[in-house]
Amino acid sequence: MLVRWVVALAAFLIIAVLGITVVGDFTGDQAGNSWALVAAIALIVAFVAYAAVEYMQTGGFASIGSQFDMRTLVLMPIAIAVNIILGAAVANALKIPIYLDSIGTILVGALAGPIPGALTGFVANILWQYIIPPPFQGTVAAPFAIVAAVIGLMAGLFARAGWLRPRPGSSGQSLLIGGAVAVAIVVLLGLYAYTRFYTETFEFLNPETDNLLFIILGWLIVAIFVGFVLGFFALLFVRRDLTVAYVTVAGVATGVVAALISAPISANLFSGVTGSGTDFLVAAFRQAGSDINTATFQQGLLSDPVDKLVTFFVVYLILAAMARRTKARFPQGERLIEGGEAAADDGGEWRGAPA
Amino acid sequence: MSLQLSGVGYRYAGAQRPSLLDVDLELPDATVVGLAGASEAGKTTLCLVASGLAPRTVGGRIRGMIRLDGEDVDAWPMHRLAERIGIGFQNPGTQLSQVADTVFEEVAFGPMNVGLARDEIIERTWDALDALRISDLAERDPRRLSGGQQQLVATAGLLAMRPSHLVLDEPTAQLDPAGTRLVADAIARLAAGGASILVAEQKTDLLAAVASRVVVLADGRVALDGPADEVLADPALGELGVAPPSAVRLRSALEAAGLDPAVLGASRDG
Amino acid sequence: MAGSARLIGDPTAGRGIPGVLGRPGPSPFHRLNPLTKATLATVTAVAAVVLGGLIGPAILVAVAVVLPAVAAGVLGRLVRTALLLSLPIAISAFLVNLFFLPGAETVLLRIGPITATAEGLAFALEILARILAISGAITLFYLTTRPADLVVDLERRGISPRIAFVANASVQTVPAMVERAGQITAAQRARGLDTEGSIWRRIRGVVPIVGPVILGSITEVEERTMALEARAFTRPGRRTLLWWPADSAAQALLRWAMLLGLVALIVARIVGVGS
Amino acid sequence: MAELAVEGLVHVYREGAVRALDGVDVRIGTGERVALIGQNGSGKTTLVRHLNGLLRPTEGRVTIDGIDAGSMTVAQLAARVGLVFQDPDRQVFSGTVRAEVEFGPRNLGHRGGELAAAVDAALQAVGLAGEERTNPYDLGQSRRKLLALASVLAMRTPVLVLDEPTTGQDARGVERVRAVVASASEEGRTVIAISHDMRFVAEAFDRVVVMRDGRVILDGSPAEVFAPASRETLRSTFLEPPWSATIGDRLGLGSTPTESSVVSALLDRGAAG
Repeated sequence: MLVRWVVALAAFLIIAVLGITVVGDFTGDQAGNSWALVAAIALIVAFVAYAAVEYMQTGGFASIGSQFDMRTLVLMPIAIAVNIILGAAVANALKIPIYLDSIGTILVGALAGPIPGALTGFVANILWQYIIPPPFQGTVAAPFAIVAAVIGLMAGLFARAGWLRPRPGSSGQSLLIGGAVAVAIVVLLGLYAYTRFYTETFEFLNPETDNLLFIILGWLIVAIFVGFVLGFFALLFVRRDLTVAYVTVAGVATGVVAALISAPISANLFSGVTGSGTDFLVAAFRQAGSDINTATFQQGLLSDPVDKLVTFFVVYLILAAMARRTKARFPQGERLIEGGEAAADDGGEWRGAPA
Repeated sequence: MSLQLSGVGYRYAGAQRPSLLDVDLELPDATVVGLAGASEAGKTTLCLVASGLAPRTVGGRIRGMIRLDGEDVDAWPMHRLAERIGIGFQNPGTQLSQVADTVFEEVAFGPMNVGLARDEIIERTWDALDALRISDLAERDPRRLSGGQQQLVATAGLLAMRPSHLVLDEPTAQLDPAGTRLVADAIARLAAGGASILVAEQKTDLLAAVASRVVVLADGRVALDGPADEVLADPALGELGVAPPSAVRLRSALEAAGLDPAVLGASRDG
Repeated sequence: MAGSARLIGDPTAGRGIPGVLGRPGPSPFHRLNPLTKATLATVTAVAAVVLGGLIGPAILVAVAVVLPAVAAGVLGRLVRTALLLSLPIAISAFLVNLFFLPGAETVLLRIGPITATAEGLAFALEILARILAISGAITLFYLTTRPADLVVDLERRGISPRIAFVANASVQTVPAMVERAGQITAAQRARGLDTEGSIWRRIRGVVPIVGPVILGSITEVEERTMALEARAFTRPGRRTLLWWPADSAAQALLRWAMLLGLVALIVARIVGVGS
Repeated sequence: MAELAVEGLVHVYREGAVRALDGVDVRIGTGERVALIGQNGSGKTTLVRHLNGLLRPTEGRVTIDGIDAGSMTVAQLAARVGLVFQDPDRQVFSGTVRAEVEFGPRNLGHRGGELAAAVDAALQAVGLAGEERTNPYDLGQSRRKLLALASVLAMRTPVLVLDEPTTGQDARGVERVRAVVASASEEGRTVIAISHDMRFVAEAFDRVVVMRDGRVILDGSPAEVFAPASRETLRSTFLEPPWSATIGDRLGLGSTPTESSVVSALLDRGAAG
């Protein structure tokens, strides 16, 4: 048991050091992204190392496998199919600059926990590329498996912390405060992204620019932001559910992390071209003067938070529509139910399942 | 040799009231016991409890004692019970393992999980297919079969485990008349061969044809229990939300009109 | 288990598994172990990215994709499928780079305010070569390999039966879910949902169609879980497999050689870049 | 309110595939209660999907009140023909029972008091009044099926088509469905139901259409379709008449598809003898 953890830690450190050495520059404008990618890769390698040691010791993967109860295991193929079908439909048919390919991942993360969520994301992207036949096969899915794993991990952690539990009938005061805090967090994240990734090349709403593309893009960003704030408060007060604020922060935060990890992959492996609607955003930013790396970051920081925000809300709605008893039976289900379960007072003769 | 429930109660997780209370039920060898009752009277719950799925897979709390061939099974894990008690459900599609490309692999799935020797698995699989007369489907894709055929494949998958008892929860509910007949014939044949089966059914005509004993549930308790012909002719059946078999209904209709039901003859093959 | 024989009738011994199980493929390439083919596909794809440029991927496609495809007799289908899959990416690649490559000066064509450049064309071609190599390699893999074969092979090598279940069930769930979506669309149209009108109407149709797809699938989880547990799926220890694809020492050697070659290529690349 | 005419209807799903419908001619008048029976694959579902335009004829045509259904969109036809599918889980998506029932009428443009009244009446009819705020997925399967019925009932279409409405229902559930069929018919709405439950068919409907291999092989009142003379034709498609009909035949009472018809036949015989 100890050996596995030591090996995993060693693998993490080795990959992290190696990554830093190879990539070299961690002081530039995009240092945050490189850090995130290297850490994500190191995390995956450490997990693989842990599993490999266990396999060498026992000839199986019992300690990992047993974390997945049967119900989670049955949910995972459904989640993976939802990811693939919606993801393929959005990328190939709709050509809008978001992805919608992580609804299943976030759903499993929420219901079952961080590790099953991460595994769902990872396996989904691998299967998407290797095993699912056309028309749903994804030509560029597998390299993004790391991103999907981190998304599932984060969703699992947010749900574990109770962020997705409904809070109906919240008081107006708590809604205002919660809403303000959520908007503040989102604005801070936005400012961070803006000062780091946009100011040098992209003159946001510069009145002197004559390039139609920049004007459209600038107004688009303004529209998204205003629409977001208005929609956010409307939803918050219509549903009178403080969880809307939690879901918003969770979605945007997951999106920013996803963008940080996926941008270098997209830039280095595919030069920013993945065949979906996001390609046009990359093109626009390049036209604005960004190099390929910066352009994919700029695109990611625009698409991913919006995408993950939408996805988290979709998942929240799905959870709300699910039967209470169905939710409660998943490993993390109790954390998604308002008030939790009031256990009736049992006499001594009632007992649960054998251990 | 029997499956015996004594004083069994069961409550789903988070539920305020128990779904089953004080149920005594014996399923002896070579007997078909029918289970009737209105929707949500506890038929499905009783099937889950009898097979061990509740509380092992479903969660919740149980009380009372379940004995399999005299042995208390309280501490048994589900996979151990699965080798002794088979359970089938009403929806044929959701019972498929989703990992088999052929009927043969679908039926062999359970024995493969148990880790039996390969030859043993192959023999059991063919035997189960033969028992339900679907050996000719062995190479077909289970997803592309009719509902009735799928239900037979699911049942064959249970038989391949060679359980001593079978629990079937409304096996014909989703089937058309031809599918219903396939499954009903299979149950009758297994019963004639001496199988021990608990069948929950709304179709009392089917119970009248195959069951020797019938238990009726109401609000989680046993309301009626006795030989099939007596229970199915009990006047209280209608109030319990169970439609009596056709022959019984016709007889009562005649009696209500002041006619002698004897004109119908003594047959109970409705 | 004395009661068991009665449920089942008399055993008739001497029958094997049906012929379709693990039936060997039509060509020697089909009959390679699935892991060998998967390794070839992955190494080809990664190598194409690492090599970059036009010539490297082109040679890779010729040697590791076209040649095996000819040997397996699937070249026609391969070309059709790979082109179909990479078409959206190819269009994107050309639009993005042909017209918008920063710093490009050699103008090929001018359409209004937009200019196409030679540098853009070259860059787009490079991306296309990479994408074609990746999609060709992967397409060759699944044109010559049944998904179940790979999963069985991996399970024989020790991956958890649970992971094997997820992989197999995912493959079966995708088409089943598409079918379900079709049925749901019919049901909602019967309730007056207009899916044929404007874009706004189509967007309004997303929730009534996607909602039941997901919720209905989740509702079935309970019954599927019970059906699997009732068939001893959660029993610890190894499952028995009825069949698995053949493998050989030569193929194992080949796989390691391919992986080592790839590692060597990556190292050379990093050292070359660093110097 | 609505007269349906199906003329020479042929449907082929894919080029070269078998004819799912192979020349169907049926006329159904206002307020009729018609049961459609036959094995899975006999073409029942294919036929009813032509009534609201989900499928379009390969040959032949469907008219509603003399208007060709081919000239109307599915959305327009939905206001005339309400179709309840067999599996409620293929349509339920709303957070509450009430919202689910409102979806259909809202699509038809109903609003305000008219909408509320239609929804209340539909919920009342299926016994779900009082569950308005319940999450549909917290209902059991059989009540969710009744919810699906209510969600189409509330659309108040002149024609109501039910696919296997009694599957999974207990005796009380079947009784409810029967009451819905009867009251819809009394309001002048045409009711068409696909069913495998022969007793339900014989007792709740005044006309039975039997299909086999995409053709109508029998069409008449329950007394005609379940008459001894039709027995062989029914058997050819694995259908058994209700027990009352079998008994009536055995006792030489003529055609007695329902229990009450057996009783009255016996009373008549007693009076005659």
